Amino acid sequence: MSINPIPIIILAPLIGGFLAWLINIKGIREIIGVISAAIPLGYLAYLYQQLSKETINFTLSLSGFEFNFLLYKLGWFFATIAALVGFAAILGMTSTSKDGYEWLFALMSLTGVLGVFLAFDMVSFFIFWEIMTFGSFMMVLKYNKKASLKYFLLSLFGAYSMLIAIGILYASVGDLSFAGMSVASMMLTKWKLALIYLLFLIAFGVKAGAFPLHVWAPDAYSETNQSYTAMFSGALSKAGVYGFILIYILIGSKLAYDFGAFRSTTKFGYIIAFIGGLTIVVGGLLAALQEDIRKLFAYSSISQLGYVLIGIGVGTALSIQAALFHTLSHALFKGLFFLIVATIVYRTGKTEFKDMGGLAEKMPITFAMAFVAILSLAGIPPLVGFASKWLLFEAVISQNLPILGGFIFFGSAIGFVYLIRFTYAVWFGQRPTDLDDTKDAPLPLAIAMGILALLNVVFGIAPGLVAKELNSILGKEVIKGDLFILDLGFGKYNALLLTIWLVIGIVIAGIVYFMGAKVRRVPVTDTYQSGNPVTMEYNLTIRRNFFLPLKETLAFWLRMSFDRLYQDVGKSVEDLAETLRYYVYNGNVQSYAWYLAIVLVVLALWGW
Amino acid sequence: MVSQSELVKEARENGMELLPLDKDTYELFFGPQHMATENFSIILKMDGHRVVKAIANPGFLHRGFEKLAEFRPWYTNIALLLRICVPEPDVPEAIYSMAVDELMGWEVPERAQWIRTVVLEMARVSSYLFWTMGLGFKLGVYTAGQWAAAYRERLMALFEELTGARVYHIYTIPGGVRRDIPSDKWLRQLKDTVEYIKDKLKDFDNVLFENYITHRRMEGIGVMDKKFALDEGVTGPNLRATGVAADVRKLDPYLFYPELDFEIPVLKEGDALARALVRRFELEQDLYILEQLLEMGPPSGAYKVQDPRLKALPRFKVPAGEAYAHVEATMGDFGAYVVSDGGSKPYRVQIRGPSIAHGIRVLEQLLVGARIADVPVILMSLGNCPPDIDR
Amino acid sequence: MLEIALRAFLILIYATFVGFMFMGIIRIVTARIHRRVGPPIYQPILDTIKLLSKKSNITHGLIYDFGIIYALGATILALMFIPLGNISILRAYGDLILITFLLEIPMLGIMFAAMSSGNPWAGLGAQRALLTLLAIQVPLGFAIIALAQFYGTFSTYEIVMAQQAGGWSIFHLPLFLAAIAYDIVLQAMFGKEPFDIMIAPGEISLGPMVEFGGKHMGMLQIQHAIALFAETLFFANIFLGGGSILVLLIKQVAVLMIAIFIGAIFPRFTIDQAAKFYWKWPTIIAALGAILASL
Amino acid sequence: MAKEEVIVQKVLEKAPYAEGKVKRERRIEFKVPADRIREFLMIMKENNFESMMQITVVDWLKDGEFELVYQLWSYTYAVHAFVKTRIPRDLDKARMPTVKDIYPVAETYERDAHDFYGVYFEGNEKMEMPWILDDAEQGLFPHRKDFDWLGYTKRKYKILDRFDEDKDNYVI
Amino acid sequence: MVDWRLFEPLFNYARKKSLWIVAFCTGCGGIEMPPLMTSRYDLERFGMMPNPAPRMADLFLITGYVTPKTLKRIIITYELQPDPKYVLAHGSCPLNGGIYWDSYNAIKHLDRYIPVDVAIAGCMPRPEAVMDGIKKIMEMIENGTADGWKRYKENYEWYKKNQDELFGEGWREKEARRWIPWLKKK
Repeated sequence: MSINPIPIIILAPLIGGFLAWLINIKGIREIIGVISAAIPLGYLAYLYQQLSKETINFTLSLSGFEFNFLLYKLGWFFATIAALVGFAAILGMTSTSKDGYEWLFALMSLTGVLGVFLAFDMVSFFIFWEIMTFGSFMMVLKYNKKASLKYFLLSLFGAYSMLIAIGILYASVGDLSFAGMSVASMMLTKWKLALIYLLFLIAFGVKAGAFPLHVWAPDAYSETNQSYTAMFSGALSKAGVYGFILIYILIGSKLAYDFGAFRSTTKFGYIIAFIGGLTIVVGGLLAALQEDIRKLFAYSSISQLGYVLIGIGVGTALSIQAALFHTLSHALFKGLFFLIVATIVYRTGKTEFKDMGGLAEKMPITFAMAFVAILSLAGIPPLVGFASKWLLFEAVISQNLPILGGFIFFGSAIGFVYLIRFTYAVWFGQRPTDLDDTKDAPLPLAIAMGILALLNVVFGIAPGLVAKELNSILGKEVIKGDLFILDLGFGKYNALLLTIWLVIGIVIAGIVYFMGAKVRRVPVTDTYQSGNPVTMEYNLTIRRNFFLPLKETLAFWLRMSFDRLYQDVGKSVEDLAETLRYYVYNGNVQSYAWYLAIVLVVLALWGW
Repeated sequence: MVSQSELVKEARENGMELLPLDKDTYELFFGPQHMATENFSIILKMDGHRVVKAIANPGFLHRGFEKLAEFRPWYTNIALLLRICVPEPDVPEAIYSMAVDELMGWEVPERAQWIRTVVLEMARVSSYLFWTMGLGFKLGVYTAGQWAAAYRERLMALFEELTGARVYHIYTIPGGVRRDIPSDKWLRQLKDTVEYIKDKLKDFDNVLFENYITHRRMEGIGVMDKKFALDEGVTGPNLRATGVAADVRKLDPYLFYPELDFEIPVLKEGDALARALVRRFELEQDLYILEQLLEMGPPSGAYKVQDPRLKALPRFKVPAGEAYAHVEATMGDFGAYVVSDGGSKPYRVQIRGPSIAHGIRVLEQLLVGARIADVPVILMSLGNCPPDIDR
Repeated sequence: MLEIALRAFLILIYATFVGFMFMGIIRIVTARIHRRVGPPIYQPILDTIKLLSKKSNITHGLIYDFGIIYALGATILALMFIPLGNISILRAYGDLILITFLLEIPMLGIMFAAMSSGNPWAGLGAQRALLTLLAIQVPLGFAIIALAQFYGTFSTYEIVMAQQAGGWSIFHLPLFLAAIAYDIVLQAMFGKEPFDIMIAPGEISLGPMVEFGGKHMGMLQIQHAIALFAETLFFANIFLGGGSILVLLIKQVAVLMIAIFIGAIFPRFTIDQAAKFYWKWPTIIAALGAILASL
Repeated sequence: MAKEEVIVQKVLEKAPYAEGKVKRERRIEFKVPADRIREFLMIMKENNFESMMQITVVDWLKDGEFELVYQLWSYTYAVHAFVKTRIPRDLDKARMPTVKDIYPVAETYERDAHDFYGVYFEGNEKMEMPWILDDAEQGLFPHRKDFDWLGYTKRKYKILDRFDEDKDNYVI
Repeated sequence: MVDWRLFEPLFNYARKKSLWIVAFCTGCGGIEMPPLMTSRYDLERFGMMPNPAPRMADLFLITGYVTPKTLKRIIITYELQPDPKYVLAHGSCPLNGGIYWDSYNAIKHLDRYIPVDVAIAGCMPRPEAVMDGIKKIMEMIENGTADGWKRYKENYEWYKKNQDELFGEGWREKEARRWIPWLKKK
């Protein structure tokens, strides 16, 4: 126990990324990258035993500043999720990435995310937060300037909010470590507290993609290396979730004390939960209306994170556990989904639904993975998505919060809706003739998908594995039961029994099926077309606007767009800057990003 | 095992050049093997659930009536031409007979005229009931549809007693009708039936015509304005739903209609609901007309012209000339243009079915932008009858 | 072990049989409203035997077959969790949320199978089915929330027990509101007018079912029968006080009758109208119930 | 003077090239040269003949001509007008300008006339579009008087010769 | 596994008692279908009901004359139906052309193109006659003589030859492509 594991865990990806970037030989950079992503995962898994007894801390002193890191249960949970999804994504990237540039920044953002989870004071937290943002920003920048700019601006906005909040906290507390802050936050005045709360909400809301700060996510998720998106959605967005939990740790008790309770939850928590509910609905509805496979999953990711926010917001031990559970399942199925998307985009070169169709026949392995992911995300019982959703349902409804419950119910249905759209457009129906030579997933992607799919099933059938871990994080036994049973007292879920009976049901159905006459395979042109003969020249699949009725039903609401609002705001800021330039500066000006940055810096200085 | 790739490969091997797919829209064949179209086909280009483009594809019922009629004697044609309009076969009979009457210069006896009027009105009532059934089935309120078909059966029974056939009556012939009214009992039965159906109208109102959902389904769907309707040759209830008080029975009176008192229901909206409601009001008017006719009672006299030429029926010749006769059918203005060259067979017969105007261009234009769920409703509200397009 | 297997088998047979009888009742009562005689009550059984005995069947790929099998299997699974008098086997785990989910899963299987056929009508049907699901989810969710909050438990069995002690659910105002909303939702679950948008024979030729024939359709008939039984049973349990098998049967028939009568006199909504409808009145009623229950 | 005569006079004043007469009550008739038909129909439309009921083609085999009867109906006067014109019946000469811009519904009637008689209406872009007839009959123009309909039918459906072709006497 | 021939009487009884009709009104006889399905005649008593999808239908009612254009659709629809399937020709026209014996656009002998199990004469047949025909086909199903679908399989070459003679070789593709130029045009 000579070397502290924390710097290894945090820095291994970054070093690996640099090496890969420097060497930049096809084959070697992939191996380096995968190994450097595997180190944190392996190390974290290795440390599991040790952590049940003690925590590991690490302090680095640099020019008067102290950087504190702590590996404790909660951080370990998040870091393992991030490392796992990051590893799968990096594995996928061996197929999809083209040059060392991507390896560097993908691994850098992994470092950032791990650092965020293990940081134990505000400065290191902020620094790694920015490393993470920078790495991911560079990944987006390479693919699309506009999307990256939007991501950058909003991240900047969030970062400055955080900076101001940290500043205010530091000014009134004089301590930057989490432990010190949570104690000292009791001294804050009510209004300062509210301001800090709001700023944190913005800062973490941006990263978690909470409504109405989600607008960067669809563009950024879709305009980058698709394997990397798995990490983006599976790991990076978890930093936002972690941030929300930090709010509880840092100023939670004071907030609860100052602002009082709303029914059985706290007021400030209810706001988080309500934002989460809106995120579910808005993200889900928008996901159903997308025409681009990447955007659909980007919005879906936003929508699913809304569940986590609800769980965190409700704030009971059970609901926090449910939220953490859903964080895990979100990482598992979302990571899987984005790898599937990566495979599809990699193999077909198409991203829009209208160019796809009938791929199940051509990519059976990927389809099998997609099937697991779909069932998991939709919350079909023996998979992990259901277990976490079920916990969340029970946690929220048992707290007598009907409106939040309504959001969750709506969310589960909208999940079905957009998944069916994905399934229909990509896997089934008539295949355009130019996709006839599509091959199945390349091996690294297949392995990466396989790992995540397997975990989806394992944690689904044995949710007790996760529940035990969650109990130990919170230090009390909230979820009773054993490996297969989740027992909350007022509700029980037995995954194994359910699986057994599902198998029995399917066997019964299968017996009925196999007793019937043999089946004959027919092509897609030999279907009911009101009696008319058709050829493959007719388009027989609804490729565009599959949910047009929904779009029309929501026409009134869809007219309001926060994306456009921000653009308008940005434009007016730009106009303002133009005016300023005309009257004041007359100097050279690069882009309006800088204007906004300056304005925000001024604000930040004022706040300090 | 036939996969899509094999299909494509096979097509390529056969030297077929496969055109690329139109990926923004998809094609949907609506009919003929579909519950909403009776042997009529619309090819739809769809976007989501909206129709982008519609092409009517008629001709599944084409038998070449106009050609066949040129090779059949004048009287035999009755048995042929009535098959043009299946829901109310009395209309083609009547128009053809009226045109031939005009060519022959016959004054049809009053009794025959009265019977023809009664038959035409019964046909209108039965046709409207049949249409109500169709509307009910298409909207999903099967109860109304079933009731309507059941009440229509009463009229069918009366037709059977009068003419000997349920559907194809072959009853109205040039110069009068084929046989006289069977008995007074028949008239009483008709009166009872009229009363009965009139009584049941409010059931239809409750279930169908005044139903909240019906209104939601049909309001603002397939809207025509007056100019469009006139330009496109729209007639009958569809035209009256756009605010034109046009009815052949008033404008170009025939048979007993000048002596009858009835109203022309007119609505201004021009949407599917207006078209449906106009038909509903007309059903009431037709029952009222039948009541009046029955109150009047059949005039005495012959039921057929007494003309020596009829003795040599097979070689019966019609003087050269041309005539056009039209009546107000439930679908619209039904007309027959008959040209004779003085022979024992017609030289040219053209039947003008109203659906040829409603079912092709009007339909194609009204369907653009409609939802898939509106397609059957628009089709039904236009009262499209494919056989009179195809002939 | 043997006893459980025997009981499960009995439940399955009973549910299938009664489900088919329900289908027969639907057809007969509808026929009587139409002033017809209607088919014999065992007609659906004959239909199913005929469909299963078809000598040629088609498939469009593995999912086409598996979707159907999965739908039937999941329906059987859902059935096992719903309390049925004293003989149900998994009622200890009969969680409200679980059953609500399980009752929706078969639809997913059917949609998978339907969509894999590549037929545009099936695509339209899937679109409509999914949007119907989305539309009913909100009032359904609020109704379930109201129940869970009122009784403070998620266990269906405990809710039944509580009702037997304290009167039926519908005699409490919040749950009465929830029951109304749930009943309107049931209309869509049964696929009766005005919400039979998914199959709409006159519009989209049975939609998702259009490609199913032979044994696939036969299995769907069985699935429909069990689902009909399970849905009515669930309603009778959570809102109408449960009871022994016989009492439950009477309650189930009553639930069914309401659905038939509503279905007989209303035309079909279009899908966007149905969504707007569900998101308006039933949602308001159910949300009111849920809020009242939470106070 | 009856309203029919007034209408005929009014129209003839504007279209001196046409002949017109009153056939009977509510039926009037005009004869117009084929090349002036568009002008004439425009005049008719201005004179409140709002609706076109049909375009009838009569095949006068012995004259070697088609008679095209444009039948118009006026809701204002309740008068039915036959506008007749004659064109040669040879396939390559049977061409007419379309009137679909005057009476849009004429497009359908023109397709009908083309399908059965082979009259080509120039300017109607749907002329070649499949109409009622199936592939096999398209281009045969089966309603022309010189079309061997019975022979064609027998050949097509391989019916035995048990129907007596000369049997032109039928009994009702 | 199980010898299903043992159950054949039960299956035949079910087939007989549950005839689902393809909703395809091919001719004027379609007008008599609603009366048959409604309260006066009520075919649902015998377990019959119209079905929009041919995949699950058993009985194909050819209601009246058949034009070549319709016959193409009839053949396609017939081939979509699963075995065993039955065809009931309704009226004189499918038998020998009926009143359209000399029409260039009406089929004269339907049984040259698809097998017909029972034909009902008359123009148009009364609902009672149709019901009689249905009773006949039920009897035939029960004693196993309604074997049109077997004949179609066994003599497929002959039927195909007749169809191809009438429509020309490759008529399916030709018919399918007929509308493509008009659909692809913007």
